[in-house]
Amino acid sequence: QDSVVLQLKWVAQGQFAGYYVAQAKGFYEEEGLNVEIKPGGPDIAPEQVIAGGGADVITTWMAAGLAARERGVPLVNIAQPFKNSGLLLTCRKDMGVETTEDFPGKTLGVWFFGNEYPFYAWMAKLGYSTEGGADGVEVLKQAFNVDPLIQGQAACISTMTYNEYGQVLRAGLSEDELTVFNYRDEGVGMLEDGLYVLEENLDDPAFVDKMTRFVRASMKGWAYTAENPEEAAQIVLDNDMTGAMMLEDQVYQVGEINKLVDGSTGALDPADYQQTVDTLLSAVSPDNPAITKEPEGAFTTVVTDGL
Amino acid sequence: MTIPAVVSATDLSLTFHTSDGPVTALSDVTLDIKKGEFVSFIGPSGCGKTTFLRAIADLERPTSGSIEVNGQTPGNARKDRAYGYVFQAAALYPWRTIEKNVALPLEIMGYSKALKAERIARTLALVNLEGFEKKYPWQLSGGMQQRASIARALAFDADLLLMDEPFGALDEIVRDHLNSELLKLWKETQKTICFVTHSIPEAVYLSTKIVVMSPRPGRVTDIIESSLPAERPLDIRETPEFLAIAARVREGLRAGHSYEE
Amino acid sequence: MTIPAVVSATDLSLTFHTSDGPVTALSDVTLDIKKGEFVSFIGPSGCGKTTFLRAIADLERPTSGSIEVNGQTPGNARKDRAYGYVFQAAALYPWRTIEKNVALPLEIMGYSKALKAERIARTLALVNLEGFEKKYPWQLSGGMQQRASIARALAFDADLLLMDEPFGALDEIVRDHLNSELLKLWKETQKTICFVTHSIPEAVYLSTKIVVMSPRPGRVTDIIESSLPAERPLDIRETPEFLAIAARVREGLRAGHSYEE
Amino acid sequence: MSQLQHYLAIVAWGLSAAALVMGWVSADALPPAWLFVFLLLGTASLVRIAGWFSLWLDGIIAGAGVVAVLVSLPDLSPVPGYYWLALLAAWAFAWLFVERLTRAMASGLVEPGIFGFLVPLIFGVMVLVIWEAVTRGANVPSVILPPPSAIWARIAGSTSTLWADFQQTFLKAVLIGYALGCGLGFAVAILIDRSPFLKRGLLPLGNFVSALPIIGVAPIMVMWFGFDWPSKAAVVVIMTFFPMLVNTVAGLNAAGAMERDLMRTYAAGYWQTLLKLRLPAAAPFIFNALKINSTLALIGAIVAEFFGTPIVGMGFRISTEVGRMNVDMVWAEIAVAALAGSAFYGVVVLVERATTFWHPSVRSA
Amino acid sequence: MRGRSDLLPILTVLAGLLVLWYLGAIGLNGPVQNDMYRRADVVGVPFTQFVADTWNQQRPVLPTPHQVFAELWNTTALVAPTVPRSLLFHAWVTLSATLAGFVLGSGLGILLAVMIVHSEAMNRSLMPWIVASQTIPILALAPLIVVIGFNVFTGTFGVPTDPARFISKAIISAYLSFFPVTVGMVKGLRSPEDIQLDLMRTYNASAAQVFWKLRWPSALPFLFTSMKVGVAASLVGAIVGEMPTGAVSGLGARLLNGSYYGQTTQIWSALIMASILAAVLVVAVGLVERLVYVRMGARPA
Ligand SMILES: Nc1ncnc2c1ncn2[C@@H]1O[C@H](COP(=O)(O)OP(=O)(O)OP(=O)(O)O)[C@@H](O)[C@H]1O
Ligand SMILES: Nc1ncnc2c1ncn2[C@@H]1O[C@H](COP(=O)(O)OP(=O)(O)OP(=O)(O)O)[C@@H](O)[C@H]1O
Ligand SMILES: Cc1ncc(C[n+]2csc(CCO)c2C)c(N)n1
Ligand SMILES: [Mg+2]
Ligand SMILES: [Mg+2]
Repeated sequence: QDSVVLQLKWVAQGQFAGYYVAQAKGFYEEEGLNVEIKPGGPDIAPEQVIAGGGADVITTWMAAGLAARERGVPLVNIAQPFKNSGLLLTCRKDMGVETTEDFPGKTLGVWFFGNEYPFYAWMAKLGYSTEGGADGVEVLKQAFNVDPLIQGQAACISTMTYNEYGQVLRAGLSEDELTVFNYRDEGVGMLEDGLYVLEENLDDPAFVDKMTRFVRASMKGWAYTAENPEEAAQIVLDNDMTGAMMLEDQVYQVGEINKLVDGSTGALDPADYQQTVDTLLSAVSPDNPAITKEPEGAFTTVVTDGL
Repeated sequence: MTIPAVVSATDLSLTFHTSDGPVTALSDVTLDIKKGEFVSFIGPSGCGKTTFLRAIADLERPTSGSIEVNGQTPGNARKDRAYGYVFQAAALYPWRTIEKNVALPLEIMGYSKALKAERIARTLALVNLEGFEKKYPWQLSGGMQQRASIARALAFDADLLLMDEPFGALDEIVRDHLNSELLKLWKETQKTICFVTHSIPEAVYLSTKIVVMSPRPGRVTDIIESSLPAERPLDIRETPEFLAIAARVREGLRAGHSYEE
Repeated sequence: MTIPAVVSATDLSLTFHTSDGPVTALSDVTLDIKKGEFVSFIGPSGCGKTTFLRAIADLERPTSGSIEVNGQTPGNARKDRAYGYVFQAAALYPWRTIEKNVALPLEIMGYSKALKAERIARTLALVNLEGFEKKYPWQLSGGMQQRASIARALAFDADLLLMDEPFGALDEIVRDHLNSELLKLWKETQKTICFVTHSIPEAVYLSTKIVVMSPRPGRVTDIIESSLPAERPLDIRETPEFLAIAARVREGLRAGHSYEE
Repeated sequence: MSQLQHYLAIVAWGLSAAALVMGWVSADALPPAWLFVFLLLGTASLVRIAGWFSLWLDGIIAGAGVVAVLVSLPDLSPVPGYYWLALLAAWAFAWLFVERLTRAMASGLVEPGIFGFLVPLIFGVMVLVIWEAVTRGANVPSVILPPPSAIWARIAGSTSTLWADFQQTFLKAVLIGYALGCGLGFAVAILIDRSPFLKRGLLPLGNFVSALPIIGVAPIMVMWFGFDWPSKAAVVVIMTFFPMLVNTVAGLNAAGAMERDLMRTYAAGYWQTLLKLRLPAAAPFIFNALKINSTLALIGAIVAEFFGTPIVGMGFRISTEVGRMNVDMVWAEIAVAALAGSAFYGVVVLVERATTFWHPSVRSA
Repeated sequence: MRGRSDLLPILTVLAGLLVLWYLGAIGLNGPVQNDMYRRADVVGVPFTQFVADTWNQQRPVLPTPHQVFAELWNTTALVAPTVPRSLLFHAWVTLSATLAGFVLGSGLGILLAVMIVHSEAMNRSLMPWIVASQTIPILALAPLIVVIGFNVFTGTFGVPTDPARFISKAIISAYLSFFPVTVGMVKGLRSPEDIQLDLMRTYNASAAQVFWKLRWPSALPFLFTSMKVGVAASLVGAIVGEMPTGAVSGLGARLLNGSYYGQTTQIWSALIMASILAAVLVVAVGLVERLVYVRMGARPA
């Protein structure tokens, strides 16, 4: 059996159900793989983990992956199970945000740590300064909860469709009290949760074969998750070593995640890739140096071609 | 006219409660000290000398019996600032210069600035510490510190002086000198002085009355009225009269003594 | 046969460098101490008594002049464990029982278990501390602690005993008692003893030789060979011979004294 | 020379000689000039067995070693084994130099006032040199640990960002929070000092509350005081409050029994006793808390910024730049924090020396 | 050590805190409660009902003590201590790293102190940097350390995940606890008076004898005092080491994970558990201290 270490971008939750399901259901084993899944967290940079030799393959957002590539960690996208993105900017109507024109002068909550690139690209596109002031927006580094919106400290906050957005609803704000901006609809959507490996490893055919089997089994896991969301949620819960999760939250999350994975074969669509790159390059600024030039060889289809 | 009693103790007892059980530091002490007297307390370690002085000063509360100072309770006498106390150790405040240490009681009692300056100068001169006003205690020798603490007790107008082995840390020569200075001061100011010492010659040389104490329980075993004249040159210590009193004190001490100390 | 010199200092000087400038603690001290002598050092505070003892013990390094102990350098004498030192304070280790405190030098010098036990028993008996073997220092009075520290210095086989005011903290009665005990011990063991004291009677009573010192700079002003007989009952202190020596010591002291202490 | 110095001298010489031989035998080309000179010097230090060898010579060889190790790095790739031996040799010479220097200072041969600062400086420099040589020599990825030179370049290139962050975190959150927290702790200590009951109840609990991780407090403070620096200052207040409370209460009890009795004999009032005796006696304790708090405050403010903040501040920058793989920027902020923290601590120590000059611990220093 | 007599004051202060806590809960949960009334079109709620409601919300801003203790009870007494749901399980994960870090940190602290006391060169070159080391925001560096340490251990040395994380946490823990121990021990080892050292010199005692018979025993009181500070710091280090760093078990992970899903009650019960742990650890060090003192024959306080 070949061993594979997968470093996740975030804690064990429905977002990664496909991988946990593939492991629990023995799909990896069937491919002759022994997979260890390492949960991440808000301050885990999977890019750093793989650079340090702590993982064979990681999941991360494409913007962060490309940024790392430019800084000397030669990451290559080998598969893209997430077709759609789940990142939203969720605003309160009662704080005066109905359209993007209402942003100036408002305070917006943003996740940093490599998650901020889509936001900066969007603001660049809208032509808003992020330094505050009357025609700019005030940016807040938002923590891992939705308090700022509930308490009215920010007019908008970042949410993921599959987690924080649900929390906002559960906290009592109803959908018609909210304005929701989907980054994809705003033309600044970026690929989330792809699978990345180090470039030099791809020279080794054995590694490529191993990854092919890994992606195949993982996609099988995603397919199973789509069929059996409740069971998948339970599997995720079983893998939560913190014992902090509630089943209802995870069922909701898996349901939302399925919408994002829906339609993906695992292969990266070069058009989606190009959109992400173009968006990033359109927003190059000293504050936001995700990438400064067109990346080369940042994705490959050798793995997904073999599926 | 009878001379008023400054301190008058009747059947005074004082027991400390310690983890090893009660310790009777004073047992049935009856003693009158008249105005202008110079009373020495002598006795082996632990016989209650310090405790008796502390009871006068309202720093310990007697268990039974009564004690009056200037006809009042010790507490009221303390509030009247009736006495100056010189502790066994100098207890100077290290963050104050010598001058400021002597000024401490004056500040607390609200003396005027001019009066303060005058008192400091006068009492520091008295104990031969001119020129050391601006030094800190730790820059002085133990003996000089002790003299500063005496100056501090003399700086304000208390008619009663309680001195707990003030010269313990000094060598014989300095001690002799301060002994005669103290006698002079006492005669000039007519203060009443209670003086604790371990030295028999010192007790005999200074006192009008010597109280010999003995421990376990602490009690008074002998009270000797001195027959020495008021005028006492240093070589009075070689006179037979002096030696006779010293012998009586030594007798009293030895009687109350146990070698387990 | 001449008696060999145990300590022999020639033109010994010792200067401390302090932040206020140099302090000359010893200046041109020349002194011979013969085997079996009992030498007292007396002098006002700060005259260099302690410093001289420390120089003998190789705890201070002389600035100039020479000093020999048993014909060697003080350093080598120390490494030979040639002397026992009794400090001004008892310096017992609070985490050791009295017995263990006395055992400390024996442990360090690698005495056998049996020998250790014997020495502890013998020296504790000598200073009247039988029955207190298992007590901790804080369970003893100051005088008892001081006696334990003397026992500690006696426990091992040093022929030279350096004692820095060992009885300073004791009252007169206990002091008298220990004085005669010390004399007895000295006569029995034929040790050489260097003894620092502030008390004139004590110095005269104990010594075969009295060294009078004076400060600033520390120097020897008088060396008095005692004419008192070897046998000295306590009441020898009232004899004219005794008083004569005492008077000479007092004279020497007063001459070298300044009131600035 | 002491035992240790002997060993060090032997080790330093042995390493130099071994490196020289290794460089000679194995390499196709001679070692780079600087390195070669250093190794020759190190090997020549054997002449010390002939007797006299000035400590300054050891210093010079160590200095040459440092320069050689740094200068020759770009010329060597891959880095040969003898390079690492040379690095160790440079370290050994530096250590030997420091040992001999302190010995010379203790015996008054060298003026401690002038050279006293050299000793810690050499240690710091050696750490940096080894860090530089290892990260660059062993090709450690800069996202894991950047070399000091890269960090320095980043500091020099980002002064305006660093200054803005410093203002936000240090000048606002830390200083204000520190002043409020220490002030409040002090005031409450004075208040509860009059109630032994409260004192006995509050102090043991205080010890545990101060062990509560900031993570529990920081989000609540953000909720109450908003995102900007006031919430960070509030975290600092909470972190510094208890050390000050506990130390002040302990300090107020520090005055000796006899010193208090003296005040009693003067029939001094509560406030007189407090002002003239107990507070001065408490000063060393209060300064102890001020010192502890000076480092706690900075740490608290930085960590508090992890839980929501405007996009400026040292904590914000650290957490964000880790995510952006700009680890050199992270270390630049850490360097600023360490510098600011040490300076802050140093200032408190200076004030302490000036005000508690009378305390034995200060007097002897 | 505190005697029994301190129990009453402590309980009184605790009771006061509980009252404050309940009052705070009304204030903090009130706005949300009013919002809920508004949405549900409920009007004229009596005040007592309002208070009761703020004290029993599903997802309160500030959970009340009874909610927290119910959660504590549910996650300790009602589940096996071996499953991830159990808070005891997490407490043990944190405790083990704390203890390892504490032992490591104290050992390092003592070692450094011994070197500093015995070598002037060490004293001069280490002491300033030891102070400076504490001005580095190690908590901010925790992710870096855990990730680097973790990567080095798993990547370079092939250590499995769990031990690697354990070691990384222990390192942070040790970093926080070594400082108080070093400072206390340096003070302690230097605490023998000159006269006590001179005594040893008159015996021509060796450096080892001076250390074991004098310096070490006189340093013990300082050691224990600083170990009490150190053990609490160790705990903070372990918790922080498992917070933002992808740890899946331990009180820190529990705290953070609770917050991802808005589970305030869970956060607070983990916080309370951490405080209990801190108390237990400090008291444990105190007990050892007492034991040692009794054996050393110290004077009862
Ligand atoms: N605060 C106290 N608590 C318990 N016992 C005490 C206290 N103060 C004094 N004692 C005991 O009371 C007795 C008398 O003590 P006191 O200090 O009065 O003796 P003293 O005659 O002054 O002795 P010394 O000459 O040694 O100063 C002693 O046995 C002492 O141990
Ligand atoms: N370590 C030191 N550093 C600086 N000066 C010192 C030191 N030790 C002693 N001195 C000074 O040397 C002089 C002699 O001191 P020493 O202790 O020998 O006096 P002494 O005769 O023993 O006095 P005492 O009777 O008070 O014990 C004094 O002026 C003292 O201040
Ligand atoms: C501090 C912080 N950063 C990001 C997210 C949102 N989030 C949830 S999952 C995920 C990674 C995508 O795979 C991201 C960015 C958060 N909740 N807290
Ligand atoms: Mg007394
Ligand atoms: Mg002396």
